[in-house]
Amino acid sequence: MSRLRGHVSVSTASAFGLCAVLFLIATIHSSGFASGGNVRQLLVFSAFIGFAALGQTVVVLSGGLDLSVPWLMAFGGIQLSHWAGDGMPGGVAIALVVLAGAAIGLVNGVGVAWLRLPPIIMTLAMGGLVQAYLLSLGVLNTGGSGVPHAAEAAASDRIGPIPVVALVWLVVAIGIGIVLARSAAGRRVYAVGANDEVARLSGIDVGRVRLAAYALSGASAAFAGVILAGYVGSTYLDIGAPYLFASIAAVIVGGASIMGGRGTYWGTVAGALTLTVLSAMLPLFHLSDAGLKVVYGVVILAGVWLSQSGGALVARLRQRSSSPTPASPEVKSVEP
Amino acid sequence: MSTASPPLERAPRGARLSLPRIPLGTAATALLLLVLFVVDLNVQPGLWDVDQLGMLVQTALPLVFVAAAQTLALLVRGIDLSVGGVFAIANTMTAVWVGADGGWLMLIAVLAVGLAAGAVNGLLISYLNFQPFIATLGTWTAYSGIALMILSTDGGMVPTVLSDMLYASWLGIPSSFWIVLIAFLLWRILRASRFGHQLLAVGDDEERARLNGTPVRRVRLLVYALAGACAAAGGIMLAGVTSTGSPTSGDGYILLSISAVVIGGTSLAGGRGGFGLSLMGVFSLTLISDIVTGANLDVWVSVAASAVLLLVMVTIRALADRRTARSAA
Amino acid sequence: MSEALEITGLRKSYGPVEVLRGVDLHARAGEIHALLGENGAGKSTLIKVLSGVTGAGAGTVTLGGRRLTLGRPTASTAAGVRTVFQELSTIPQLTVAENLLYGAEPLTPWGLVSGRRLRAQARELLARYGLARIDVTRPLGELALGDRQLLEVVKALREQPKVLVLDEATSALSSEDSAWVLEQGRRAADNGAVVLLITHRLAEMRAHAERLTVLRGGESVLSGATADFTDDELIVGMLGRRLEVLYPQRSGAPGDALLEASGLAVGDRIGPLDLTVRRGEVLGIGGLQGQGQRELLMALGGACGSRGSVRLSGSPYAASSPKAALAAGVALVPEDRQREGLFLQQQVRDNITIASLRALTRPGGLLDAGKAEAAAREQAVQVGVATDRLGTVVSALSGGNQQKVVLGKALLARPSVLLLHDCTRGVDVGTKADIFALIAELADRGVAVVFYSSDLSELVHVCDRVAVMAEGRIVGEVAADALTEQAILRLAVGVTPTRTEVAA
Amino acid sequence: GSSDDNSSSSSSAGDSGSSTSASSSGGESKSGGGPYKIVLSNNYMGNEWRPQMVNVARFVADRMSDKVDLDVRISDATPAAQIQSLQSVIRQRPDAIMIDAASQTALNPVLEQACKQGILVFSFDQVVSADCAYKRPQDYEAQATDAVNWLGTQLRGRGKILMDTGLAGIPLSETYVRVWRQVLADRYPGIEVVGTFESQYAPGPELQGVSAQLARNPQIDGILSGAYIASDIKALEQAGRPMVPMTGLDFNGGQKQCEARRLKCFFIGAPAFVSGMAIERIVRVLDGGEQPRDEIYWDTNYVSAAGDIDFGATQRVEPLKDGENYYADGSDSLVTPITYGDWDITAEDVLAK
Ligand SMILES: Nc1ncnc2c1ncn2[C@@H]1O[C@H](COP(=O)(O)OP(=O)(O)OP(=O)(O)O)[C@@H](O)[C@H]1O
Ligand SMILES: Nc1ncnc2c1ncn2[C@@H]1O[C@H](COP(=O)(O)OP(=O)(O)OP(=O)(O)O)[C@@H](O)[C@H]1O
Ligand SMILES: [Mg+2]
Ligand SMILES: [Mg+2]
Repeated sequence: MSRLRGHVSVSTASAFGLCAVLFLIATIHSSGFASGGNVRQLLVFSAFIGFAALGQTVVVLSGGLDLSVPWLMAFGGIQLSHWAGDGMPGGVAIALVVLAGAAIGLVNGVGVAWLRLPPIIMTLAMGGLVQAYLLSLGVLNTGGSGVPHAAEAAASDRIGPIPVVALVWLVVAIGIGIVLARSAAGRRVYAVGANDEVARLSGIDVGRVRLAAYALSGASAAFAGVILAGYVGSTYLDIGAPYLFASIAAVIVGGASIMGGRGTYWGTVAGALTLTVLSAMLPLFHLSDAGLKVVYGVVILAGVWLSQSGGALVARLRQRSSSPTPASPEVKSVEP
Repeated sequence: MSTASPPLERAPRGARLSLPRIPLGTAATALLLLVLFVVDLNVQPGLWDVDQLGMLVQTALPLVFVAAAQTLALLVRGIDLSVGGVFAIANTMTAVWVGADGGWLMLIAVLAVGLAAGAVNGLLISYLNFQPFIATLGTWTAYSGIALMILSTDGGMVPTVLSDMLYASWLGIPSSFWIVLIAFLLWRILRASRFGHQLLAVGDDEERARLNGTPVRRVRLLVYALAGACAAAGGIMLAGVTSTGSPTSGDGYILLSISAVVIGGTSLAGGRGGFGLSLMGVFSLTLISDIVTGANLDVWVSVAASAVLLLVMVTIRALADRRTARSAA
Repeated sequence: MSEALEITGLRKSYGPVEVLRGVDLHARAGEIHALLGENGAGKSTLIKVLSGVTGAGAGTVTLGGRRLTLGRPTASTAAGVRTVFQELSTIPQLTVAENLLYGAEPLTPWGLVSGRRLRAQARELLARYGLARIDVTRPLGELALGDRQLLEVVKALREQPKVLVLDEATSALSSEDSAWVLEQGRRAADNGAVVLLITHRLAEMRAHAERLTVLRGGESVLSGATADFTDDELIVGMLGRRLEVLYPQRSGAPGDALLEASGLAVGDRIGPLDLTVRRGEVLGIGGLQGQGQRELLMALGGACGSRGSVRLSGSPYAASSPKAALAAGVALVPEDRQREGLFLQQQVRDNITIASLRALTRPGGLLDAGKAEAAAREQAVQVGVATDRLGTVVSALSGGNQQKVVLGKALLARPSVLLLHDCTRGVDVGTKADIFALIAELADRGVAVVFYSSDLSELVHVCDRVAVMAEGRIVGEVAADALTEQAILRLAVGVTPTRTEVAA
Repeated sequence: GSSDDNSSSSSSAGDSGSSTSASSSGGESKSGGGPYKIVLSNNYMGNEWRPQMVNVARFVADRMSDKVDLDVRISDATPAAQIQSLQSVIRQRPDAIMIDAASQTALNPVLEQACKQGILVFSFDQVVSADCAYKRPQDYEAQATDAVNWLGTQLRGRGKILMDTGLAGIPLSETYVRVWRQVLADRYPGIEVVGTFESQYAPGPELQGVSAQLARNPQIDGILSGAYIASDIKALEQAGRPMVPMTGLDFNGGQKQCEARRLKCFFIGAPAFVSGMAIERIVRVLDGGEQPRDEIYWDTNYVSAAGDIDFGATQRVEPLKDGENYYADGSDSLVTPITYGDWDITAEDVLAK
């Protein structure tokens, strides 16, 4: 399928390249960075962003944006603790929370697809409603037990040296990657994002695509909240706050267009890894908080620019080597 | 000489249409704004006092200017997250560099710094082909760091000329109203300039704008530079209102400005909308939170109420827009 | 007399693809010079170089003896080159007045645009060209496509151009409006301008152009006085082959009624109208521009809401959405290919298959890549897009080839009713012939085709029957035996129908 | 009376809190009038501390309903939002505004305005610098000094530690970091800060920050944090590293673990009931009683059983004791201790909606 969307795979590859370069720099600076323990940490933290940005990727591809992600993450953790505190088995509670997240996302979809509300406003308001609901629960009413064991296990267990979360993430990424690149559903998502009117006239049920995208985003954000809560061992209202921009930035750093229609989930994976590596490596350089921020911003810009122009260069070279002959006409030409 | 233009045939259709055509959606937003205002007057009778109203407008001033910045960016199919950082730089500069005795000239210099910061965004976006989201995400972070370097925590002294001006009134009307009015007039001037036309053209369809000979990249650069200056003006306003500098004060305005602009009806897809609409968005948000505070609801109820009011507002607008679209078809 | 516009050895590549391979063109001041060539021959590219929006690899352009700096729009504009581009270049959000005077707005002493003078000048400009009916304060996007095209021309004529380029400026226009545009071209030429006319309508070209240049594959292959060439010679020049017939012979007779609409209405201005299309029939929709033809096709294709009842093969058909329509076997080729028909940044193959994904999906939900590729390829062959362009991003195709992709997309859905809105707009003669042959073939296979075209002669030659619309209603029909351009026009402008018909 | 003993005030405030007697005896003792309309202006609900603070205020106001009519206003986290909210509050002319502020200085103009209109302004936790306002901050400097001295003592002046820089731009973090760096430099030159992290006063970022530093530093001997010890423990555990002496805030989760596993922990006291104390003081002022304008709230800090208690603390330091200053069966989120004086605030009260 890289044949079908060559330009995207170039940008995905360059995002991975960016991540690798950063990792290399950090490792050269302090060798502990490449230790098994650190890599494992990086994978786990990336997975949180990766899950938070999973539905976000699809939403962005379809031409939308989901600002309710952080609140759905808080919902994931708090609702889980709440239900588990009421005695629900952990696994069941996790499944129900993810379903409930999907349902909330679906409401976002209804607002965007049917009422035609601007996605930013719809999802922002939905975030407010979720927040209100969580406040009404009594934010802290997590009972003595806090986060159920199932969530902690999901977040912290390992298979051999590899964290379970990272494995799950890999499997999900492969799945989503296939769906986006090779299924009719994926093609419809890209079509809606590229131009919804053309998509509609091409017989695509634009509303349904949007509903599904937002529902997926709700579910994945809730799941991200569950594993984050499991990992941290507690939940609180603002637990998802850092993931608002991170979830979008991962998508964009991964090469997607914020206007929709262009990008891949593998790009997002690369974006999540890049953001995590970057914020993990900068403290090594002993900067003040202020300096850290400046450097973080500049490195993001420089990195994205380098990977972009690197990607463009690769694309150009590839094009040059593949078709050296000029003027391939568009039309069949028949000799007289 | 105005009569020199020939009395052109006025088709009945033309005559009917020559009334200022206010789109239904805009009218709906304006009406809802009015309703919110009336409700707020009932919830908070104190607002009948024009000075009290002036105070309300005053607290909205920073958002007014950040929304202006965001409007510009959105109009050219972009987005500006760096308003948070530019705002903070201007805010802290006002409190630290300008200081209590600083004058207008120095405040203008702060605006120029904002202009330059915005121009960096413009360069990244139009000449290095960054997506606006990433470009301004990067500069936002960097600018926030710079603001923290200028002032590590809340403090500093704000020029008295600024705070005096903000708390003064003119012709019996609080200065905050005048500031909003002037900002709006400046926008009308910008809109009426040749640059204003180019700006809309670029936002509407870059390719067509180019075919028309618009220097697309230069226009974009200028737009982001202006957005930087507007965001800086917002930072200065907050410094004036609070008499202090705060290095983290800008971040809260990023999402807020985007929502205000979108509520007003400026499209994320560019080319459609304007600062007048954004003003309606800003004051809708201001009134909604004022009503909710004034109504003294339970914490979670008030959070929910804000969200619901927002949704109602935007839904009605969306329905009105759709109606217009249908009747136009 | 020295030639005013001399283009010599012009070359231009997009990436590895060389699009112009040494084009020579010599045109005199005061003449209308036609530029002919099949889709993708490089006409628009040549124009873009001329007007400075793209640079060139090699070659020179001189204008009145002065060499033109290439690749700078400002330089071309200063030299007096004005272009009406193939794809509209006016800005929908700006008003008519703002568009007309874009870049030359009257300023107040303060440097601001004077709205009053802007409107006055715009009105004056429109009045000069007999278009005073257009309200200059309306956002341009609210106007009909045809009017927008006219304004495009007015804008180009704003300041006496030295070179006026009309790149398929007439392809979307009714014959009446086309005549108007060409008349403006003639006036400009009379004022000493070089007028470059790009068109795929040979008759139009013959009637107006004194001389011509034919491009094929990025090279100029023929040039000289129009009168020196026969149509056949030109076609061979353009296509590199003979064209046996433009309009095919129809064999089968229409079958029973397939699509029956009664009381169909859209909004409060269109309809109610009754319409029947038979199996194997090509029903033309005629009339002046903007009489509801668009709405009719859109409604039948499920693309806009409508009232009334429609039956398909006798059973009720609810065209609630394009999806429903496609599922029922009704496919629409919409009017504006760039805004309604194509994902410009996606590849040709993705565009062609997008409306037929269901049929290309394996049971598991994944696409059958091989099948999709084969289908796209087959369709590309059928509509005449080179199969090695399947991986090309659509925006890099020439206008005519973009149109073929839209057609391919609709055909892949295997419709039993095909709604065609101006599907030959900007398509070269060779391909046009292919499309007409295709329509005939589809009809012979029992497909019902509803065909709207802004070109009357196409209606006459392609259709079995033409329903003429005016003010949202069907004002009459012209049957096969009485099908002439005059007959359609008479109905369209409201001359009493049937009797005149008989008399003719 | 409630035990307000842990306050240092410039004037010796009478310790006769109005609390319990007033609430149990109904409206009988209306010494100074009332009920007073008090508005609690808070700008944030996102962490675990603020909601508990609000709940305590509600609880105390409820018990004092004959004297207090409490409204709670939550604004968004920006100063401008809190200013706007305060303006709306001022228009309604309450008797007093109690405020946990978004900024030390930004609210001053609007609060001065409130004062001018005769509204009593009382700030606590994150206090404001407006002259007319009553202020009752905690002694951040003393807390930070005690925390770092405790850690220095535990490490016997040698070792590699991680340091929390809190949240960029807020005064509390500024103070902590400044004091810590200074004390380390002056008194513990053998202790090296090998890494910093930004806890943002939230468990997630703290866990991430510590984890990241642990992965990179093979040896860590102590963690100097102003936030979540439970997150530090988790990070150490996940990295398979030995437990080290740690400092943090007085959250029950960390305290439970430190006690149960006999870890060396120092808990900075930041009880949520400062809001209740504020209400009592406001009532006292409104009733015409004595209350200093600037009063430092003296916390008690807590040390787990395994940690030394004798290190020359400037503030009071107590060992952890189940049921008193931590709750072995209670929720991890509780800020401890949950009650003060005679109020008998329960976990349910603190964790209510
Ligand atoms: N080779 C080209 N291909 C496509 N667009 C071009 C090309 N050259 C110029 N343009 C575009 O045409 C527009 C006008 O260009 P012009 O050269 O007149 O202005 P300019 O002063 O160079 O503008 P700029 O500051 O954007 O470079 C610009 O938007 C420019 O990007
Ligand atoms: N931006 C681009 N990038 C790559 N190739 C392009 C680009 N624009 C045009 N081309 C190619 O250049 C060739 C000439 O296109 P051009 O638009 O000049 O054709 P044309 O003669 O105007 O055709 P038509 O009659 O269909 O309008 C085509 O093969 C087209 O695919
Ligand atoms: Mg062309
Ligand atoms: Mg063409």
